[in-house]
Amino acid sequence: MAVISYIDAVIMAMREEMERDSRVFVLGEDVGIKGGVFKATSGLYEQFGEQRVIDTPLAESAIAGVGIGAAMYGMRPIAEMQFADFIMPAINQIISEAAKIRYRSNNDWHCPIVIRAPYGGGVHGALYHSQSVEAIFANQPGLKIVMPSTPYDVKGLLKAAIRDDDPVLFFEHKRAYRLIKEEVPDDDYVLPIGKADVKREGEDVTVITYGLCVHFALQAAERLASDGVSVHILDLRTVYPLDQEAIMEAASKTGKVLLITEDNKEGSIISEVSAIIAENCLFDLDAPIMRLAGPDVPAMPYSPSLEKSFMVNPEKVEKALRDLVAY
Amino acid sequence: MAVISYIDAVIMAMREEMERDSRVFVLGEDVGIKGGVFKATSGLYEQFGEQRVIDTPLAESAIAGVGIGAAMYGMRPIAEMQFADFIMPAINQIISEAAKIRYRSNNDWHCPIVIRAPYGGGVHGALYHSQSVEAIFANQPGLKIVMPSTPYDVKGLLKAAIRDDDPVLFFEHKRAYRLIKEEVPDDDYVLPIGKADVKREGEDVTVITYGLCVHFALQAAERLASDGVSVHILDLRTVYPLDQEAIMEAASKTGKVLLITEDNKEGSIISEVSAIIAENCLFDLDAPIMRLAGPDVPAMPYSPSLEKSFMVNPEKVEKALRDLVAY
Amino acid sequence: MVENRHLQAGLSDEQVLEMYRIMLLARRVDERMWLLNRSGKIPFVVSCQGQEAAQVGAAFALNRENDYVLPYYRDLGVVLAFGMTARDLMLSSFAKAEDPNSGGRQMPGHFGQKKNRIVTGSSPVTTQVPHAVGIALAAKMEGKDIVSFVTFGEGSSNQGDFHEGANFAGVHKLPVILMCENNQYAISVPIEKQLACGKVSDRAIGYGMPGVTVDGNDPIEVYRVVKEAAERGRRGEGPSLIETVSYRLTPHSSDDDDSQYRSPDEVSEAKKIDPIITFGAYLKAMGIMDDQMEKKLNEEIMEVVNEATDYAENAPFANEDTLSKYVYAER
Amino acid sequence: MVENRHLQAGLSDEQVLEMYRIMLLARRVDERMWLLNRSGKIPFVVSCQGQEAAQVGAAFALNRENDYVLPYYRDLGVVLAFGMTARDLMLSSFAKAEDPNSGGRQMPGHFGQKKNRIVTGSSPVTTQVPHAVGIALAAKMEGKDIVSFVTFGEGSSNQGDFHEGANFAGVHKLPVILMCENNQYAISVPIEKQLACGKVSDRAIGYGMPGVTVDGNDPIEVYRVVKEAAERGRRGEGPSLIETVSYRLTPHSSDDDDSQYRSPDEVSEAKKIDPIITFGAYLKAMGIMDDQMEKKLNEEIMEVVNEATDYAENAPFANEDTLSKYVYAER
Ligand SMILES: Cc1ncc(C[n+]2csc(CCOP(=O)(O)OP(=O)(O)O)c2C)c(N)n1
Ligand SMILES: Cc1ncc(C[n+]2csc(CCOP(=O)(O)OP(=O)(O)O)c2C)c(N)n1
Ligand SMILES: [Mg+2]
Ligand SMILES: [Mg+2]
Repeated sequence: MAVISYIDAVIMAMREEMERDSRVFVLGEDVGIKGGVFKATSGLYEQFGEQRVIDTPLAESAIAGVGIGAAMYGMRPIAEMQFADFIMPAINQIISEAAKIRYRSNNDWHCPIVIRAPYGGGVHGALYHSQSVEAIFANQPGLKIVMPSTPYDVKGLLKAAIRDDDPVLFFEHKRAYRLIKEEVPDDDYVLPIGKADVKREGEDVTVITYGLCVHFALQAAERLASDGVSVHILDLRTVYPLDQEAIMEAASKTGKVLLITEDNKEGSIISEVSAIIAENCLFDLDAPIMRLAGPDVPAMPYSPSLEKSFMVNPEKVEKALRDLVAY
Repeated sequence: MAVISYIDAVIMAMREEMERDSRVFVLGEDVGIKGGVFKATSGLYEQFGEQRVIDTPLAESAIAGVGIGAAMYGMRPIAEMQFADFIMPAINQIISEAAKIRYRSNNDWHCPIVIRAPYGGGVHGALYHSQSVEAIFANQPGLKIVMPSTPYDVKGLLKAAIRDDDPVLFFEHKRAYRLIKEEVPDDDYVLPIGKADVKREGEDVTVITYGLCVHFALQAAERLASDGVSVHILDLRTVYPLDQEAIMEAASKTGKVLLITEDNKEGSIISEVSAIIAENCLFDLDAPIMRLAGPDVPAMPYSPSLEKSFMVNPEKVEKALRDLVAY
Repeated sequence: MVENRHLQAGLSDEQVLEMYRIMLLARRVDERMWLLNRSGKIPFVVSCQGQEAAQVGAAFALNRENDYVLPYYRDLGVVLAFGMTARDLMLSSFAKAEDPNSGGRQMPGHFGQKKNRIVTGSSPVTTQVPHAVGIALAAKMEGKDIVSFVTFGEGSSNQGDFHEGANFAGVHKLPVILMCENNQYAISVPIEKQLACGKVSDRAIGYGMPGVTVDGNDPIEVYRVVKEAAERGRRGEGPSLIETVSYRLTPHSSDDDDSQYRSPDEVSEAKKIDPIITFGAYLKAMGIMDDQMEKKLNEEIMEVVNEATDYAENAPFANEDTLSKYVYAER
Repeated sequence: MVENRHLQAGLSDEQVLEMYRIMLLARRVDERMWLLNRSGKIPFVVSCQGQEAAQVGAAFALNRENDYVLPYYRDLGVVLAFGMTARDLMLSSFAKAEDPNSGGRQMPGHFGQKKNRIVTGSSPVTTQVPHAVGIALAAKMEGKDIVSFVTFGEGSSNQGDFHEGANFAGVHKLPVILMCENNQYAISVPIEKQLACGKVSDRAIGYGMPGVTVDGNDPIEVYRVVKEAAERGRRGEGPSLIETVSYRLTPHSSDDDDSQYRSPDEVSEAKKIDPIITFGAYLKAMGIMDDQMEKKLNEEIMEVVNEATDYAENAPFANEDTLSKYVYAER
């Protein structure tokens, strides 16, 4: 078991699945000889050749649509969107097609495609290389949306996504790619899509979040621990459809809930998390359901002053937690 | 003051604004000589000519994108998407462009476009002619989303949308087009975008909803009134950004809240409404925040049995309200 | 004397007769649907009328045991030729549980039937073009001798997905046949307001593929060019764009009133070259069909259509409990 | 003897010298940005290098007082010709509050300046094509004598928005000039893997517009064809597609390492016909510029670049309080 980075876990998962199943292939912009603009497909072209690691023309609707066609035929395409921000031209293919193929054909056809994309901010990416786009898709039954926070989860969940018989959007936090490292088993394992994961057990206050914010929450929890405050952290991992049971359990456990997302606040994933709690375990709560999120501006600016002020960070989490504990 | 239908209010608003301001024009598929597949632009081609009522090629991204270009130049385009379901190819233009033009240019440019589209079910439209698509856009600062329930509101809000200096998505319930009628003043009036409206005053239980479901709620409220239960009904009218104050006031007033949408439940507009209440006035509540919505299946089927079972209706609202009152 | 064109094109007498039978079946099923709609029995129809020759001519040029088709909503002729039955189509029109396309979940005209390699389609136009390219890519990866065939209207050729799909197929030299059924209208919008080029097939060069325009009322000519395109594809030479020019003989759909935007004269002119009539006349001129055969064929087809209607009308709707089924794979 | 081509094309000696000055300014600003990036002072650069001739040649063919431009991220030459200053560009590179493009909100290369009719752009490629069409439509509605000019890369010509925008312009005969700056790569992907047609301009016929391909290293030739297209547009004859062929002399951006996918030889071959060199040589051959003038020009430009750098480096960032400004119109 070696310590590897988040992005290495992405590569490892794809390589193992491509070795295991000849129907698995990769397509996207610059994924071939260049190995992807983030190097998330590094080495795959050399190992599997240009038939299975396909540099496509610059056209996202075709990347998704061609992948969908191949998936309906019986292949297992992994389509890369170079940045999550550039998934927009492919939305018609994803929402009108991939999400609805099984349902509309009454189970005659299905569409086992994975669409990967790096998302998130804190990398001087400005408006169009920093966005969180999950909320756009998180109202579309037929889709699953996975957003892992750690290398271990990346490997297990990406392998599960590739083996899944339905379309999976797999969003990878680009700031986590090289920042987050941990021990990851070399062997074949999968993690269940649709299940949240407790990343820290605690008694006083609950954080529910996903992606890079899990790490901000873990750091804030450490700081609070020294003051004797014990923080429970639930990592959603799959943000659509949500793991309702795990959410209710985590909320009820402490009665005080802080929800965190890096996305704009209004209409985000954590709004649904809040609604689930308010509908199912309202009377277990000792405080309002608090939300910490990006401000409601179109996307984070380039200038370092503005980017910093947009982003969630451990300090903001710590402050919100202290307020909630004091409530 | 004459009794007119919901769709007549759409036409009246556009006609008045086109008469008032020569920069206002209409573009879309079949909006010209045919007057639109629903007849929502009926008579405009005859009155204003083909320069201002433009039949476009069948290409939604161009309809939105050309409209955006014209709006940046200084015109006031009203773009029609033939069905809300067909807005998907235009999402890149709407989210990446229209929503972000003012912000990204630091207020140098702006984009006063209105994009109209008929949405909603109950018309044997099957998966792709029945969807509610608002949740896709309800996480995009820079956009406003208006979804009126009555002819009076349609006229006042559509006129306000056309005069608005920012992009507005204006979703019209296609089942309401000819079903809903009321008295509408002939004269020029506008209603404020961003403000919810109390459609019925009540004391015992609050419904917060929008679109056709407002009428289902009103019918259910009548039935409950005869049993002495008094229902308060708030019509959101603008579903993004939400009128937080009106929501808190309506929720706090009765302490029991039923949220209704025709859309799939998870990740819908009412999830955000619930989150606002749970964050700001949790301790005013006497019951969990209940949600009544479409089931989480991709979209409503064609077959009458399945369509009926998908749709919200007055009976379902009544039942939910009785449960909530009894809580 | 009329020239024998079908033998030249490599079609036997039996084959052209069978083509005619399927064209006629498509027409009669379509006409029945309008009757059912006008009598309030089914909510919606969208027609193949006027395009049967192009559809059936093309289908016969493919390998109907092996190739994949991605038809658009007017392609009754294509799906009938690929093995769907009149009964299947009527079950779809009545939105009944047994409908193989969708179990009554989709509107009629939204075809799909895996066992016949008819790929499930949606309403937003032209999304099927990239799917066809993906299927060709997959088949090529597996070394299979498969062509994928996809159709769409001329208005729909203005969607971004046409461009992106065609370009992808061109770059990767995939065995895809893109067939544009140009019926000169997109609902109310005539072709001059849809495209500024002389022919839809003028777009082919931009994707490095051959483009041809043929008379869509002539099934033999359509057969010939689709056959050529299929052979090209199988030889690894890449995709082709074919445009078949015909005329939409009905309103856009049962919700449309075409008198708002085109003259009855224009429609009746087009009816004079209705492919059902002209191809029937050709078969007679060739001595392949006589009046009696024609009558018998019509009777047989009407029986099939009647049986299909009765069966579908009496079949059950899907149970309400099934509403939540098949969102995801069932474990 | 070298032929005098600029007079033939209708360009005076002063004009070509001014063109050269702007090309050189664009190049020097660009080079400075790389230095600043490599020394850690600015996070990102995306270059115009190799495309200055096409950009400046085209801009000079337009009415720079009246026409609208929708440049893409490499178009330093276009925006400088349209009135943006080196200081403006440096303010953008340093993401400072005073940056007229975006107040430091967008990455460098995302141009926009209303007073000079430089239309604000985003990162997702090709969305600007329909915008250019909409501006031309609006100007036509108002009876204004305005042409809109939009650029994009050859890879980007595969996006649906190119197709949909070009088709709309063709159908409505709008005064739009679509100029594809073909630099033979889209990041790492060479043109053969992007398009299957011989020339990007082969796509024009599909939109009923003329298409021409010219040497993008020759500003006079680019001037000539853009001028012709602009006149066509002003005469109401509709849009044109122009392809300028050149070579991307730098990596895709400061985040890219081009040695991963192309050989140093290929790059150095291309540098031999660098338009800054070849056009400079032309001016000398014409006797319009001598070594001393060239030296002086370079010195003046370096002074401008230095001043711009200093100014921008010392300018303040936007205040954090401004983060929430300009989401919607302020009342
Ligand atoms: C993306 C999208 N936009 C709009 C529609 C509505 N619509 C259905 S058919 C049609 C016209 C299609 O015209 P054409 O492509 O020429 O095909 P035809 O119906 O003439 O066979 C339109 C606008 C749609 N189905 N999908
Ligand atoms: C819709 C979209 N997809 C992907 C990208 C990422 N991207 C930025 S530039 C580029 C290549 C563009 O190539 P080309 O159009 O040839 O222009 P060039 O950079 O060569 O001038 C890509 C893939 C993007 N900006 N937008
Ligand atoms: Mg048509
Ligand atoms: Mg390029």
